[in-house]
Amino acid sequence: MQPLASSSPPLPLGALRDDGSIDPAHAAALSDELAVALYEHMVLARSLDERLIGLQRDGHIASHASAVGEEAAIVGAAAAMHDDDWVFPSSREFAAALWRGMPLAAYAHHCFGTARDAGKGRNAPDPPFWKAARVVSCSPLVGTQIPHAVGVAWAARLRKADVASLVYFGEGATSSADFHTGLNFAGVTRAPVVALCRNNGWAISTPASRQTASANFAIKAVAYGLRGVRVDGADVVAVLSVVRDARARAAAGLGGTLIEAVIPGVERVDPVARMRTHLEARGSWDAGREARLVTEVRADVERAVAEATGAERPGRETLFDDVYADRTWNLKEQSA
Amino acid sequence: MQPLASSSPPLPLGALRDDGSIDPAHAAALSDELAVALYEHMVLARSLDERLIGLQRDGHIASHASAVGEEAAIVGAAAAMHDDDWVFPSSREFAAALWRGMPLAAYAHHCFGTARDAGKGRNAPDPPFWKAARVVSCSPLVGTQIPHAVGVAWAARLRKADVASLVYFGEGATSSADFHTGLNFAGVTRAPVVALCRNNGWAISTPASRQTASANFAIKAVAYGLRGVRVDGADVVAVLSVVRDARARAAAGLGGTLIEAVIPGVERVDPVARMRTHLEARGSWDAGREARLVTEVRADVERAVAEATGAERPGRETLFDDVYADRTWNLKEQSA
Amino acid sequence: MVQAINDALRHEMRRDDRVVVLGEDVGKVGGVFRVTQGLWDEFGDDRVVDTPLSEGGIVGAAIGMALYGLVPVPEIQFSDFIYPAYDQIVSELAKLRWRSGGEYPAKMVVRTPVGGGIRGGLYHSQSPESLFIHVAGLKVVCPSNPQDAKGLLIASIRDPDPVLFFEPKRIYRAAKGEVPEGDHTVPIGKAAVVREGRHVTVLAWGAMLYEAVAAADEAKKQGIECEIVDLRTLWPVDVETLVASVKKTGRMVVVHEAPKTCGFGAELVALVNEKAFEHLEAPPVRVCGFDTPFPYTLEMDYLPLAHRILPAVVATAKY
Amino acid sequence: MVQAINDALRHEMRRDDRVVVLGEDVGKVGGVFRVTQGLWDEFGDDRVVDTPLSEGGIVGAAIGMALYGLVPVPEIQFSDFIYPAYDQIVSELAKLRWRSGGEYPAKMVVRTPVGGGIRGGLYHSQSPESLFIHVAGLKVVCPSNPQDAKGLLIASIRDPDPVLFFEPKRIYRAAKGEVPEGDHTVPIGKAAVVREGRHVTVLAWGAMLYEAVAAADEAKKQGIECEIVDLRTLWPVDVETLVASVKKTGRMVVVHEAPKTCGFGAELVALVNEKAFEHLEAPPVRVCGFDTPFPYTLEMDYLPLAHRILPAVVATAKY
Ligand SMILES: Cc1ncc(C[n+]2csc(CCOP(=O)(O)OP(=O)(O)O)c2C)c(N)n1
Ligand SMILES: Cc1ncc(C[n+]2csc(CCOP(=O)(O)OP(=O)(O)O)c2C)c(N)n1
Ligand SMILES: [Mg+2]
Ligand SMILES: [Mg+2]
Repeated sequence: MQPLASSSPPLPLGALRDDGSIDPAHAAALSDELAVALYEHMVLARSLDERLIGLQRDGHIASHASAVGEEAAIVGAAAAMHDDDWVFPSSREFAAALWRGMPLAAYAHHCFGTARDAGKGRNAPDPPFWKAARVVSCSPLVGTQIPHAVGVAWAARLRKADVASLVYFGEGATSSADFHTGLNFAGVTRAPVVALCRNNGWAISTPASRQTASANFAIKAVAYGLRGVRVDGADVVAVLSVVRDARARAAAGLGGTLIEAVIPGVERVDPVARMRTHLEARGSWDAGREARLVTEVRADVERAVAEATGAERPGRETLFDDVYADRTWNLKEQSA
Repeated sequence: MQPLASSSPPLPLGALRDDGSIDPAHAAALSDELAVALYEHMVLARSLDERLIGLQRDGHIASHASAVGEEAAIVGAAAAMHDDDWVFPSSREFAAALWRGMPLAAYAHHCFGTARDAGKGRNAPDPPFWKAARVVSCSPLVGTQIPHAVGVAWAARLRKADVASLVYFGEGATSSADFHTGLNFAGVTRAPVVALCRNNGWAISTPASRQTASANFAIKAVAYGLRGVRVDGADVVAVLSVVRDARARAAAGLGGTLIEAVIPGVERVDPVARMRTHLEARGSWDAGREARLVTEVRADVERAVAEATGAERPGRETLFDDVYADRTWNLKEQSA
Repeated sequence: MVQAINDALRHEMRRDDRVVVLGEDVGKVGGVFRVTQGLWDEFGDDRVVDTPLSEGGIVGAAIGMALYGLVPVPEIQFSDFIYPAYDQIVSELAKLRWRSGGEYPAKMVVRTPVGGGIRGGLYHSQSPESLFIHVAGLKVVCPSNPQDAKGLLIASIRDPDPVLFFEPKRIYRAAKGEVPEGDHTVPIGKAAVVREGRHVTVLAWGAMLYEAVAAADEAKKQGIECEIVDLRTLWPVDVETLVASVKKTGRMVVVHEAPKTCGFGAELVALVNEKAFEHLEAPPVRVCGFDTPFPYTLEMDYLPLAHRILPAVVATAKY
Repeated sequence: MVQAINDALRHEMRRDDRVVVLGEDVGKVGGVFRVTQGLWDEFGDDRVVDTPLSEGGIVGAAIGMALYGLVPVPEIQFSDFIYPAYDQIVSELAKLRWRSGGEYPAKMVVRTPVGGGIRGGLYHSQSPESLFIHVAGLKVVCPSNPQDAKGLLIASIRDPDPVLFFEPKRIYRAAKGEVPEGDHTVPIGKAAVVREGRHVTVLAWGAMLYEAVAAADEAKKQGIECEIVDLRTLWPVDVETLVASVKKTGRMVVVHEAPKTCGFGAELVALVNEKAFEHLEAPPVRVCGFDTPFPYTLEMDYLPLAHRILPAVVATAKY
């Protein structure tokens, strides 16, 4: 109904072509090493995801927010950020935490809610957090993390630090109050934030077409004076490139970007297989490496799951810690 | 920073020209009678407003949300709606309630919080409500009435009634959560709603430029798949025309419109004087009529104020009514 | 209980075409707990509406629908997600009738699953009832069994005031029992004495009622007879029934999942002080969720289960 | 009191450049009550920030700033406008430290004017403290005089936990008194016994403290000596001081502006029951706002002023 604003191209940007080659506009900064790392990480994410789906089905963990088919959007964006940057996941971005250095076992401890979980077993699975890499503790409440990411970026800008933040969310979250207030603050403060909307077409059972009547999700950037970009969310190279660009602009004081990563769905495009095709075309991959990777990844996942499966539960008394910096008198009484 | 979406013209639409003539595109449906009525009502609004400013300054009423300079936007929009339509004011639209038939004295009783106030003296002044004309009871909370207006319009659409709703708010309200959720629902449901944003440039001390980084306020319509229009908010004929058009489209099932009425401020353009110039050019006004109108309006205002000034306060026991349809046991106890 | 609630909705939607259901995923799939299953098939898109993901929008738009004359029954997917709608509920919904001198009431029933016990962690387990009871203008209901669920929901839909209808999700499927067919109402504002007893009054509601019963069964073995009151309507609470019971027993224990501090238990203790002080033979005791967020792994340590209620009952009885 | 709060902010902003003030109109004009006046001139745009009109955005962005390491002091223009931020406060701010195992605390002080008495009607008069006390993880403070206001605000800014700082707007200008220059703190969690007495303990805070004092003065004429406790910190409440007082007097009256039902008074009554039951010689009494919205014309009928406190004190003393 609405014509597109010119900043928001109607078709999502892509980089990977069907024959496995890369659009030269995006090829520049992708070394062999990084290309392989992205692929390996997506394979790990997929493998872990499938294992967690099983564990959830069998009742070993209470829930799991699967990212099958969304690995390219998640990993590509994470890979584009700098070490000092902050990352705010929504529910499906465990792969971003792992990319930034969260150990597999730590994530398993989180899912099982063990005593060795960084969150002391307090949270239902997903999203995890990892302090050492500034992957922040976010709630599963849809959208609430968006203003937090803006606040961090704004603070960094006030402090003149070269720090940006990346916040992930689904297209359903664009309907939330926090999307609006967060991005509006981002526009006004020129906070260096990259807002990555994974448009997978669904919020539980609700299709994107009932989520909003806007022409697409990236165009909502116009309402905040932000740049809006659509990218092929099954194309890890395109996502990497677009997020890098957004980060660079943000750091240069040009403001934030709302990126809509359009996820076709794994039944239509498998982002992992697609990247393998590219590695093969590039000559960096072969059946032997694939076999080794798969074996390795499975073993890593099993080791992590095994470690967490047997691990101790947090003790009852831990409930009363961290409500405040020090236990208040009522918590002392209740912990007795 | 953002290019404008083509649906949102960069310059506000106007109808009244400097020489007092009307752009023929907007002249069609403006009878002499309506032109005069609009003018007379704006004069009344101005006169009442000035009186209330004085009453507030002297402590006779607790507060007053002045609309000086905004009369054209308020009255023009009200005049464009049908009798069966619903109107949701923000704080400054007493003139819309009066246009729709709220008696002057009723508004005075509201401001003074007397026993004869429709709200039983419970509300601080502004906005008033008037049930008979479907002017709804709105709180002074910025933005909360927007989803209500959308809900009414949506319900009307579900019921296949030819009923639309008009909701007023300031440009500051566009930052509120309710603006976002309300207009997003409007887009999805194609509710016949006309959202009129009075952009007077300020939210208390905060300039519009700190309210948002979007190119303008009308452009925010793009985020909701609504039509966005900018109109000269000191031009009652243009506002009337644009709101009529929006109402017609809404009723035709084409969805809602976000209208930004750009208010230059009375020091720059006095909408009342401007309309008088038009009436004069049109040959429908002269000094004699002006003098009579002024005298009449002053007398009406004084009568209303006098009536409310002396009126009884609501009795203490009325406090406990209308919390629920029937008093609950605790209210019975507390009223004793 | 899921079936009973579904029955009630269907019954009222058939009876009164102003009743509309809206919320996230309430349509074709019938909600994440399948409470609205089949309604979309029967009543269609215009009366069973999947909304955008905004609780504030859901309640805000429902207020408009109610003003127009419909009777919306919005669902908040989990009561932990009700806070984005908190402003619309407390500032608007609760106050509309009053501030408009009775001219613009906005009637609706906000349904939402409440409480712990499904391994949901912090954000799928909360019990926010006292945050609404404090706000004048709202009624608050929480059934403990299918029969009451149906009867209270129908009564809530017909009641002229806005009602928050909390559905204890832990017993959505576990709570069984005959449900009367067709029209069946349970009056708002009436508690049920589910067991009579001489020694201690135990006040509970929702899923914790069963814990109170289990504790009472154990206490009985020690010769302590509990009188168990299922409040059913939290506000306006059935003060007569509960005060009469405490006058009889002289002792009270109140059980709830929400954190203790400023929970509804505090109000019940204060009310009993005001109305039955001379009859109190022991200090009223609250067995509640702790003053912490709701935990994932330690959920069963957090909840005020029978093993925590029992010692409180015994100590109160022996005081 | 306005000046004392301004002093405290200025003092802390000078001492610690991580302290930033943000909110609607807090900048050049210094807020609608002029509490932040002059701060923008001294500290500039980067530390005193006028924000867009969104309380949720203010608190949400402030959480991010706090995570980064700043110490935000957001202002909510009236506490009646805090509900759009309620989700961010109760779901996020209050729970961040806990859910992150202590790794991501978000420290801030949310300042907001509270209470009635300025002819503000429904939406410029509310006292929502109990809605925050119920939520674990928040501290809640409400000073009654300029000296405490300064000392408590400085202490709140230095405290490691999120604090809601309620400023009783009715006495913004009326409450006078010497304020110590420079560094001055009043400990969080400590009440003040502002008057000793043998017969009845009266618990109050904020603007109602003066009403309690006025009532006590009258009661004294009838030979009734009130012990008046100014809670100052509402949560964690100074349970020792108040219990000690009730143990001494055996009687208690609690006064607050918020509606009675599920107000903080209920919690205080319940606490005293738990900790001093045997000492209670009369039922604890609550003198509160009514269970209605806050009225415009009838404001002085609504507030629990001295003329309503006095009979409660007398009746309690004579019980
Ligand atoms: C405030 C809030 N409301 C509702 C929910 C329940 N819920 C969990 S995920 C979800 C859908 C999210 O859709 P989207 O944002 O598109 O993310 P996706 O799941 O597709 O990644 C909903 C409604 C929630 N977690 N928080
Ligand atoms: C939720 C909420 N926050 C803050 C306020 C205080 N307030 C009253 S009017 C106003 C400014 C409104 O500006 P705008 O929307 O542009 O309307 P205008 O006053 O210019 O007509 C503010 C911040 C309020 N009433 N409600
Ligand atoms: Mg989605
Ligand atoms: Mg304005």
